[in-house]
Amino acid sequence: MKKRGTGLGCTWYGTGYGNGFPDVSSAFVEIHDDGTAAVLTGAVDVGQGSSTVFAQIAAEELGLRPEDILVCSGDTDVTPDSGTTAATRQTYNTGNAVLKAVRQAKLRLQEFGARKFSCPSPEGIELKDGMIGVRGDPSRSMPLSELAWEARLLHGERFISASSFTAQTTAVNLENGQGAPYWPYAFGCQAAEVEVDTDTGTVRVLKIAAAHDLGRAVNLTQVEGQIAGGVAQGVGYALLEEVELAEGRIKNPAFARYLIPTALDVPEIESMIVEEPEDTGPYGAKGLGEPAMLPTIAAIINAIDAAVGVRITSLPATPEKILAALAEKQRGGSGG
Amino acid sequence: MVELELTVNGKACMLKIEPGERLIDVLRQRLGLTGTKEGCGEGECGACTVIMDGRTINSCVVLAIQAHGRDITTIEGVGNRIRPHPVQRAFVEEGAVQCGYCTPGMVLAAKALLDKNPDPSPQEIGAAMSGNLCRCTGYDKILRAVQRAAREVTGT
Amino acid sequence: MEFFQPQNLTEAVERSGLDTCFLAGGTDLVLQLREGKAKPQVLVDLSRVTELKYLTAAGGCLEIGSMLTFAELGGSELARAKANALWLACQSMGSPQIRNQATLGGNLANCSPAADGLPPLLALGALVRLVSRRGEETVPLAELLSRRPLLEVGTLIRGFRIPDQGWKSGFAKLGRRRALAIARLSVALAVEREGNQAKRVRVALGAVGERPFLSEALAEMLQGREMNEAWLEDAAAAAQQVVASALGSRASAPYKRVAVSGVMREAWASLAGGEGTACG
Amino acid sequence: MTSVIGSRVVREDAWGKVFGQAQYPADLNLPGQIYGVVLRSPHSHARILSMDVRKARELPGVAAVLTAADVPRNSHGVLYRDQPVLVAEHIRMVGDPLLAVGAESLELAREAAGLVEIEYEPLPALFDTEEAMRPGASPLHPEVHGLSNVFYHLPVVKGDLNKGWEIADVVVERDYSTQMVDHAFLQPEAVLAHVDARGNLVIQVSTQYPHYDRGEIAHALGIKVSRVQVKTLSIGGSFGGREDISLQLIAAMLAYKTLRPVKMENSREESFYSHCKRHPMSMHYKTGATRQGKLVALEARIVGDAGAYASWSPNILRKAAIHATGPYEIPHLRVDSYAVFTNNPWTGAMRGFGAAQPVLAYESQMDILAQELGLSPLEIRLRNIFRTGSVTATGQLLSGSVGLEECLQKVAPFLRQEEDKE
Repeated sequence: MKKRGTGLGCTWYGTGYGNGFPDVSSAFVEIHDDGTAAVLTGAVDVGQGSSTVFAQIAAEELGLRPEDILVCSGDTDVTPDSGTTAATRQTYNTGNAVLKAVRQAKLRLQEFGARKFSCPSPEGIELKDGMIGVRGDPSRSMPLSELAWEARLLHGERFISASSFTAQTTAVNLENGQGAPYWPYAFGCQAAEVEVDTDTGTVRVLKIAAAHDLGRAVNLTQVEGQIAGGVAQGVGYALLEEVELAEGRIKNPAFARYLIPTALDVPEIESMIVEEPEDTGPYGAKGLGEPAMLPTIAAIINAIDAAVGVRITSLPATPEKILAALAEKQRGGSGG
Repeated sequence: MVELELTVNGKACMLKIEPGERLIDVLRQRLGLTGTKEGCGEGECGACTVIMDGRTINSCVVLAIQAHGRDITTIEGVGNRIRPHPVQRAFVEEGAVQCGYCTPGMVLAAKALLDKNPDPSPQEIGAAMSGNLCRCTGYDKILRAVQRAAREVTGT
Repeated sequence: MEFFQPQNLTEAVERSGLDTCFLAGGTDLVLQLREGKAKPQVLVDLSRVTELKYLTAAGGCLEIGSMLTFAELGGSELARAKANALWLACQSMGSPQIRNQATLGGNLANCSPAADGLPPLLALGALVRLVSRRGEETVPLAELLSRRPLLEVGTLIRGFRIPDQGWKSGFAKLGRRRALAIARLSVALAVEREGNQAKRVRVALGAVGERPFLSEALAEMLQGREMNEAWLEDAAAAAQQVVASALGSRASAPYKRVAVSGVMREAWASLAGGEGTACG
Repeated sequence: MTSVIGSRVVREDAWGKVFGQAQYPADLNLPGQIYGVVLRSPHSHARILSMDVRKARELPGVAAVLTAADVPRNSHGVLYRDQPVLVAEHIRMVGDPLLAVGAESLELAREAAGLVEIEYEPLPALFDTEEAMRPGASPLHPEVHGLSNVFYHLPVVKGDLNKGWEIADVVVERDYSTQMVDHAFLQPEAVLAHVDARGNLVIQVSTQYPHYDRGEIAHALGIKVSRVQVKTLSIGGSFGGREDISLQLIAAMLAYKTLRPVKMENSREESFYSHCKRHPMSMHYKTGATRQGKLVALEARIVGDAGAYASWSPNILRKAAIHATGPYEIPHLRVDSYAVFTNNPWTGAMRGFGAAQPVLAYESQMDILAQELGLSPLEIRLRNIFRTGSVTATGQLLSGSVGLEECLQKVAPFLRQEEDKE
């Protein structure tokens, strides 16, 4: 018989290296003569999209299109160290470093613009839609491309910057664990609907509704991509995957025997974004990479219990474990 | 050594190969078509998918000699920056690409589907893409991209 | 290793011997070659032998060439009409890419315990057409599967013959995931109906033991009875016993002997013509 | 212009990826390159008594056979350098790298590796964390980590646990465990290393952290960081599995030694052995709540199997301890978290980094408590979740950006009530 149930998973996640370890990211910025810009960071894009996020940050600040930003990453001869692409830290950490560096270069542009347009202060200079000029006075503006070109060729002025950002945490006390080990924290909840076949113990995840507080979504497409990818990994972790060992040897070091979810194993996913801005994050952003998969685990396990009344306490929740628990429950055990 | 004649991306190729060479190795190493990826080496992940005579195959579990006289399409033969294939455009615009390692195989699987069935149902899309593993995207945007490409192909 | 590509059946059979290996789709063999599990001197590629690629209904039988791929069979309305269980197995075997390449003949020759094609062929009462230098031989698959080794040196699987007796058949498989899954259990069921009576029944099980097999006990218990809820419940319960005794003390036994009931129910539900829904 | 922040900008490398142009390390070649392979240990715990590489070195076409003796500084590691580049004597897990071969072809390199004769003395091995924790258990890393296999322990203590149990009306106690899993990124490790016209080592690789790799390579070879360039190509997924250094270190050594470009590519099986795994954890949870559904006490013991090397284990078990409460305020608690060496494959970073495993425990406890108290899963969470101003188990004040309640409210409509159950 097939029975359905829903379950809830609710999680938190401290981002960054944490524990007072200096979590530093760095970025170099150069404004080109034609008004486009380069951002150089050591942060590598492993597929999650950090390079796109950095391009967006630079574009936002400089009033350019993201495609006008060249992001160069992960070459130790060229780019500054921006730490590892892990710990859900690149949007927040390197994003902050990029933002700081871009703002420095931007300030130089504004100062040059202020002189050029006889504006009393650099703050009065605006960069927007590829133009630079006096805020609110389109007659005193010019394309950034012309200004950058003119600045170098007529005045020898360059707009180049470098900056670093360090996340602030403290080490925990080794006696009692007290301290402020991470910042910022991301939060998430997911609801899973599953269908359990009581004959075979097979679980099918029908739907996941996922809501994640990531501070601010810099790129909506990529946010949805992280959530869906996290859910898929959560499904695999909860139901399918296991490195089987025999005396320390891996029994299943092959994709025919180490099974990850296929397109047919992943449920319909409804992603919802909660933007509770983080003051210290770039535009309020915290991060999402790792948190996306966490609630899935519990949502599925709790949904199995809701569907058939057995509590699986060891992952993965295989059909074998579910059938055994169902049998135990029938014999009058607690099922837990 | 045996003579191998095949058509790859519309071009006739003649090579001398060992009978035991896999199609993927001939494509990647001898023809330099490195868009075809190896993920598992046992026909379980679909990263090495190519189209042979209109049907997708895993080039890691097919001998090159089995492609003798046949027509092979690899990712390099599917489209380019000037004229992207609708599937490629849809993958980019939907955000179906993350790490990109499964992408060539996914694009070919989708292309082979739409070549045969330009208006597939969501179930047919899921089934057609079920031989290609992805670890990043959760498949959601990949399946949407195939739907979007189908809409473009059929003009609906 | 040499490579030989015969253009017809005679050439293929002539060239075969101790040191040769027939290459069908290759999805299993290519791996075995790489791992050194197969070390033939000569690889005899059957892909150009057109005599092995046919699908016809003739003389009261469905005739299936051994070099037909799972995709070709799975895309055939004829196969669906005459051999629903096999047609169903062709939808879920491996992945689309594997189905495009792997052949039914190769599935038998490789003869994995979990081979998706074999339980349906067993349930459908398939005969296997073998050919060697000594001539042709037609053997019931059930009998062939009792032979060790399965095929004598130089013997080629020419095709399969499924008597068209108007039986309804179904197939279900249990895998760890919903695609790209090796069968952990599979059940193929074929029923000759008379009204609501199951006049004759064949049940084959896969992935329970070394090779797929027909269960005489299940067949005897289920034939000559009305197909109702009780019949299905008995089938499910009896399948559990069959699996329990087939697996003995193997590690997978405690699970499989219970789970087979669900697979049996699904196989029944998949029976062509909607019979399955009557009491499923 | 509308803001580009929050929009749907297309990733800049997507076009290259859909055309098959994006380059992963296995896609690169250099003229004159040789192929490197690693011979890995078949034993989980053993001593190498002798290693005879003569036959391998004499095989025509073999450019180099490297053993521990060829590594200037034979250690690496993200927190502690407790992992050998090539094992000199003490094998601690199946898959430990023993030697590296560079040869004109991959087949030749494999053949040469097969010609190496190694004599092992198998040692008693520990596969179970509880056994490895016992006093007297043979320590796996006496040199670096001392005489216990428990190389990290963090207690997190808050409030007065006895008081917590006193005011608890319901107490739920369970054991939970999670399994070892693999990152299963689609792209197996690969690298191309060469010495360039400047005389510098250039390593083209897929990594999560090129600057770390550069430091480890410079350290192992005893050369300056400025003589090493690590260049990241397209990365076929990582999820934590490309943090500890892998093939790039060995390829760098082979290139440095032979002055030939060196290409290395893992098969999927080799990949399973050449990166870390997610920690299996066993977790004992005892949680108390009042009749009103307020959490008041938690006692938890979390043991993580670090396998044979430390990697990120201390940080991971620390993260597990800190996140052990779940996103809930609990006034009285004690959590003890341990990282333990065994002879299993080593474990390290993977998406969630120690905060993934306790999810199973703390969220299961919440549902069990809800059942006991007759509350809905949603309700019990609403009564306990972190909000702005909450204080965590480590005493940290959550001063802002706590959007959990809104998350809960957003998913609530997707939860079925008891009465809708089939």
